[in-house]
Amino acid sequence: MGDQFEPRIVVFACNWCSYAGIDLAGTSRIRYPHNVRIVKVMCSGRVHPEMVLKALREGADGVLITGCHPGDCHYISGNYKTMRRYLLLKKLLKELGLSDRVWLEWVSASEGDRWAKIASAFVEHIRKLGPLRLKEVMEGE
Amino acid sequence: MSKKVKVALYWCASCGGCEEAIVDLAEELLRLSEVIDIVFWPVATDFKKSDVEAMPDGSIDISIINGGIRLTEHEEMVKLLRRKSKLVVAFGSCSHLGGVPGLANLFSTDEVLKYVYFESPTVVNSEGVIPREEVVVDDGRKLELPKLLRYVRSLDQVVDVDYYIPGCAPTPDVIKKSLETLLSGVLPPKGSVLGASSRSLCDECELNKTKPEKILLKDIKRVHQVRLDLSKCYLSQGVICLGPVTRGGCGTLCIKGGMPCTGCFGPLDKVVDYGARALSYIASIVDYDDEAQAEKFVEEYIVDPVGWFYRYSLPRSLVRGRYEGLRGGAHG
Amino acid sequence: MSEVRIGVYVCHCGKNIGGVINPAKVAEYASTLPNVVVARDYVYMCSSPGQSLIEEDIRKYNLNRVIVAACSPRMHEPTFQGVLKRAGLNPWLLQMVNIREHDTWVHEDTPDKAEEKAKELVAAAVARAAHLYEITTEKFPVIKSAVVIGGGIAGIRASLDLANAGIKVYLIEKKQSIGGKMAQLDKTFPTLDCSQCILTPLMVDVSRHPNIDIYAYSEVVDVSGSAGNFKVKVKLKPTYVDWSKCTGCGTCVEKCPGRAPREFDEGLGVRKAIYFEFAQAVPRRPVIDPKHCLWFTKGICRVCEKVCPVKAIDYGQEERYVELNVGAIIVAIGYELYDLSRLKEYGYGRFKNVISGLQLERLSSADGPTRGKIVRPSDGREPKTVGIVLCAGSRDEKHVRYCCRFGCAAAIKHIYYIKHAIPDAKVLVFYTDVRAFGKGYEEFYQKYRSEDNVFFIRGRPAEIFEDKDGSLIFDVYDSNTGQLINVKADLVVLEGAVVPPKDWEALRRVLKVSCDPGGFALELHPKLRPFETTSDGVFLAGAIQGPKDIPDTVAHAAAAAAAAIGFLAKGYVESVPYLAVVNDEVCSGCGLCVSVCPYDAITIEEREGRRVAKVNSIRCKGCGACAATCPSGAMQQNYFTDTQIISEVVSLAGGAK
Amino acid sequence: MSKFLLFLGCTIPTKQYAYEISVRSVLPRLGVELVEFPEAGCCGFPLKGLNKKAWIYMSARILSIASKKGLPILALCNGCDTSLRKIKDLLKHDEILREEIAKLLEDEGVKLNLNAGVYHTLEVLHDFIGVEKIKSQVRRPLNGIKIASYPGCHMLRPSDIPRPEDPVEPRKFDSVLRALGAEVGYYPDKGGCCGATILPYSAKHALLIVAAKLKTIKDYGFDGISTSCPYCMEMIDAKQDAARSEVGDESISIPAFYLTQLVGLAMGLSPKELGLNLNVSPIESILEKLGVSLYE
Repeated sequence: MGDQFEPRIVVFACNWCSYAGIDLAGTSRIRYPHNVRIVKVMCSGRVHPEMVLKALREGADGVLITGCHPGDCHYISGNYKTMRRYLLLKKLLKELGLSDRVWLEWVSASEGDRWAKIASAFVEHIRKLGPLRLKEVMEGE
Repeated sequence: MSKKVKVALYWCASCGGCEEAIVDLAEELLRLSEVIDIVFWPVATDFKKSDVEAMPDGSIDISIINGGIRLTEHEEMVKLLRRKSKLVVAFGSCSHLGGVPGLANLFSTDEVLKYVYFESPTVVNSEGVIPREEVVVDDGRKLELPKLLRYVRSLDQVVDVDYYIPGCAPTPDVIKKSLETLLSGVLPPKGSVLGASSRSLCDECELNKTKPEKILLKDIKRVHQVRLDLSKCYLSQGVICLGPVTRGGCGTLCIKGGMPCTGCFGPLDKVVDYGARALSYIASIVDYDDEAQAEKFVEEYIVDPVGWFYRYSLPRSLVRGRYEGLRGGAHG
Repeated sequence: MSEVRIGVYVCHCGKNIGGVINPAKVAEYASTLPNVVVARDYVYMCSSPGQSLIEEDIRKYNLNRVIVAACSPRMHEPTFQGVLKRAGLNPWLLQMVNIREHDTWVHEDTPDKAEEKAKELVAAAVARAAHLYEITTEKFPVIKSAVVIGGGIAGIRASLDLANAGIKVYLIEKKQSIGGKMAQLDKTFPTLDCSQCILTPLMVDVSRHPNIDIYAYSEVVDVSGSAGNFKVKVKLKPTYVDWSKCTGCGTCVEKCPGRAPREFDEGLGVRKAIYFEFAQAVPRRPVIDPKHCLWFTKGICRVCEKVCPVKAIDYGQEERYVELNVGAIIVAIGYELYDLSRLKEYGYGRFKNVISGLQLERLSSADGPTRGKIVRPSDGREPKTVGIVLCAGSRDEKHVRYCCRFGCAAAIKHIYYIKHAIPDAKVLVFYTDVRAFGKGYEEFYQKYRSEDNVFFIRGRPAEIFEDKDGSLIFDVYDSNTGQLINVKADLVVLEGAVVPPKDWEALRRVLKVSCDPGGFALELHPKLRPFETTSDGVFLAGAIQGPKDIPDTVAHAAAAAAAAIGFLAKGYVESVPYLAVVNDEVCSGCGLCVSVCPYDAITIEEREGRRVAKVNSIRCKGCGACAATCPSGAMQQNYFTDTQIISEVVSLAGGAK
Repeated sequence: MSKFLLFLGCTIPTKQYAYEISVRSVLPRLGVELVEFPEAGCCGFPLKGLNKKAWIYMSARILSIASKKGLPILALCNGCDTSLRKIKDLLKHDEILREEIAKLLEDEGVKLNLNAGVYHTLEVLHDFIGVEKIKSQVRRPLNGIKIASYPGCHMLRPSDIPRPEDPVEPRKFDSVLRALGAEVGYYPDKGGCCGATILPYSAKHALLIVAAKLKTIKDYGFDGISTSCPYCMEMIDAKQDAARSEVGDESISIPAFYLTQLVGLAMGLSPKELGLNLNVSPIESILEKLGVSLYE
């Protein structure tokens, strides 16, 4: 197959910083790959590792969690919880042979360009890793 | 008197503890034997597979199966029993969730055999014997062994399961309750977990009320590293207790015995992935906002997250085991 | 809720969406999805016909879920929730799909992919919508008072407007007098009326107003509570003068032997160690500067204490704290001048005769260090050649990228100062562009650029060097004539860049206000809601939202005040819809949610012999941290339940089927 | 005691011996151990415009060998110092180039390694030895002598890589001079070019540049000028006569020294130990003030 692999990527974005930042990329017409699908939550602290694993299992090739920069959380400390859950989840995924399929990035409401850069980088990164097809691989006996 | 309920018992990849648990019913067994008729129980009675095959489909009322699905043989047997039975009940953590043997899903079959037959410190295997699926013995006959599957699976990942009886192993009390329900005739909705609580263990744990208002962890202690105050919530003492995420019903046996809950009763109905839930609440109460410190904490205290959070449920988790990419992973 | 009946509405947003993808196709696809009863596209969904279209459908098809695929929910969610309300539906049965900001605006060059993405996003919304349920909010009373932070022209105007509307105002000023930057100006453009003459009366009004309490020489250190009921912790810095006794007679200042550079004169003038910030200070109360006071530094003197007729001097005074309980907060802390010494090539701070525009204002002011005489700081000589550098640090990648919005007009005003004081002076203005955008600015510009010996040179000076006599030599490439000009000037004035005040970073964190790339406060919407923030009850007045000249600042401040008055007049605030909710049946009272709640909004209570979590709906701000921690799934967040999010995720991960 | 590989470059061993002589006699006395560095060739800087890769290769080679020895490099020449640091930076950020150069080096059995630190004479004096230590060693203070410090362009630029001095407000040079008791001061265009780089292409303009510079310095009442770059020294010292005749201004005549020569003088070393006999400019006036004779 000649055409390149187009990853499916689920993005969690917090309402106050990251979602706004992604909107800003829109209003500033900054291009980035179409592969990302944004799921809005009020705070990155709402993102449950369960949701991340579910996304991977159901066909996502990568998951990107975004939130306010440390110290900037609209809800005081939500992003710290996210950071800790992410660190632990990352270690778990490594043990499960799924290293580097999940990223956590801070994107503020003013960082439309930063968002675009991250989105492009992540899509490229996952494209390099190749398709995941977790369900198929783990259930195909 | 009405005719007895036909019951089959079978074990797959399990330690035998579940069988023990049934025997532990003691006098109960006698009372049971008045209402049930055991048609198949390899551990206790001499029936052969052929006997089961001979039975008409659906002629067994209840098949109670423990152990995870590890071998082609298990697959074959449970499919057979499913065909012959009205109800199939997964008995114990292994058949319910994959169980401790399910942790082998982190390793390929070769790795497993290599370890078990050569590397394990207690193994002496000078002739380098290793099970093969086929051997030709002296008189030229070909003997076959069942195939070791790449991934251990829970029972319901192989056949349709009607009910679950949780625990490693299920406590006599849970077994009793479950059987009563099954024999009562009024059956709960399909897929229910029998004999246990609908809430997490904290609900029935006496130590719950001793919890401080907020629990925040600066470090994690292993039970052998601390003198646990048995009258205080273990989690609040920095010991990982999975009570909050684990279905109650065991009567907090381990906790009463001075050990934290390790989760054998598995997740609650609303939970999608047991390990993720466990991981999330532990990470959430780690008391470091600085990334470097948090990383150090994870590095130092949570050496083997899978072993910790999926001790009984790796095969039943969203990921199920170690992913080995499109090639290699896809076949057993 | 009974059977799920979904209506899907795909907006063209004119060409914004319709120009890239085919909304009709998206709607058509939507109509094939489960539970979708009707799916339409329309050119402007937010327009009145668009809205009534949805409203009618809701009635006609008795829909109980509405999906609008259009712009960002941060833009029009409230608009369409209004539609649902009018049609008698609970507003939280609405699901927005962002196919503009997140799709057509960024994937214009791959329209087919953009359309595919739009379809997938709609599909995910349909999956999610099935799990939406009605949400009702509670109302809580607001406290009809406000804190205004910053006593510059913005804070003054906002305070007066609030106070005149009968609202109690606490005006917090970090300096010892209100007045801000405007008080330092000599004249204001383009009308050239005296800055003090129009400002000081307002300052007096503020000090006399029964509804306004001024907390001068004070800073906001912490803010807790929430919209309608904030607790604002204010630090009163020690002045070493008991202001309640002090009458402002000024004897202490007269007699004080200590000397220090006068901040108000931008370091050009000299003040005493005990001093009024400036002559017309409000409140007119002195402050001791311990760094220069002989008593504090050497343990001698105490003259002020001796001469004070009312015994107001109190060397032992310590900082005090007060807590103000208010309903709204207006941030009016203005701006700060960029540190011009960072433009090293211009030598500000190294060469005496390179000064800032504000320093020129002080030199030109009648109450300034030279009583209004414009001279060279190095030798007091009258400058005959003056260079004015525009965009000093502004619109410059190395410094700040944005425009200061008053440098040009100020420079033109500065031409006037110089030509007025020194008619035969030669003025060279080095500009990149002259942006005379305001009312009367262009006329102002035309008038003074055509004065004799005033030259506008399009180019920025290269490195500035100091000659032996203190005058300044440098080359400028004039991009109009293509000439390289060698300049020798007696005085160089830098119209410097502006930045947010240093203490803003700390303040914005306690206020939970985000900032733009320049570091200024981020407004709720750049066009429609430029004086509100993402924190309810916190409003922006003046330059803290972005550089502004006086007319714009005053307009912005009045608008902020009006918005705050509206907010307080409404009388109540609603609990957030995104509340955490507990399923008592499943909750085992493990209490982990209590551990992670940043607002202490959750408690564990005994109920028929069991322990269960209980959420306090006033305190809960709806972050969902508890829901992401709950091990049993008993704790959920309204509008963001596990099922809602996961069904959306599953749909997106799987792609459009 | 800090140890450095003494990297001379090409100009110093060919025409600016005085610099090397003074460095060898001064630094060890201030507790710096100089380790010979014979493997080092040219830094390649002059090739920059002609064959970029050759330049990068040559600097990378020096860095790699030094890294292997595990010692920092002391670059006497502004050009060498800039070149080495530029390459460090360049290769750090350009993976492809890095691999390419690594391959080239392999051919002569050198493993690419950019870890070695690079320091200029001025940094060693100011940052490693420190003005206090220097002060303590002064036996013959340069009191009443006003010296114009002239760091030289590459001491200040390009600013995208770490430079020894601040491009607009060079301070270290003057603080070392002050430590010697000398007077220092401001003069316009201190950071400007000395003209050396265009000398081969247009001697006339090169001389005009240096002439203007020397003139300003005299006008600002300096008794002497000092640098720490062999190229600058070439211009402000050896080319003074040429500059004078080029602009026909007799007043252009001022003593020029290497910084290390002045340090040595202040420490009481003899002119010979500092190679002062090799200076072309009229340095006698200053030696007299110090009561030193060139030929004792």
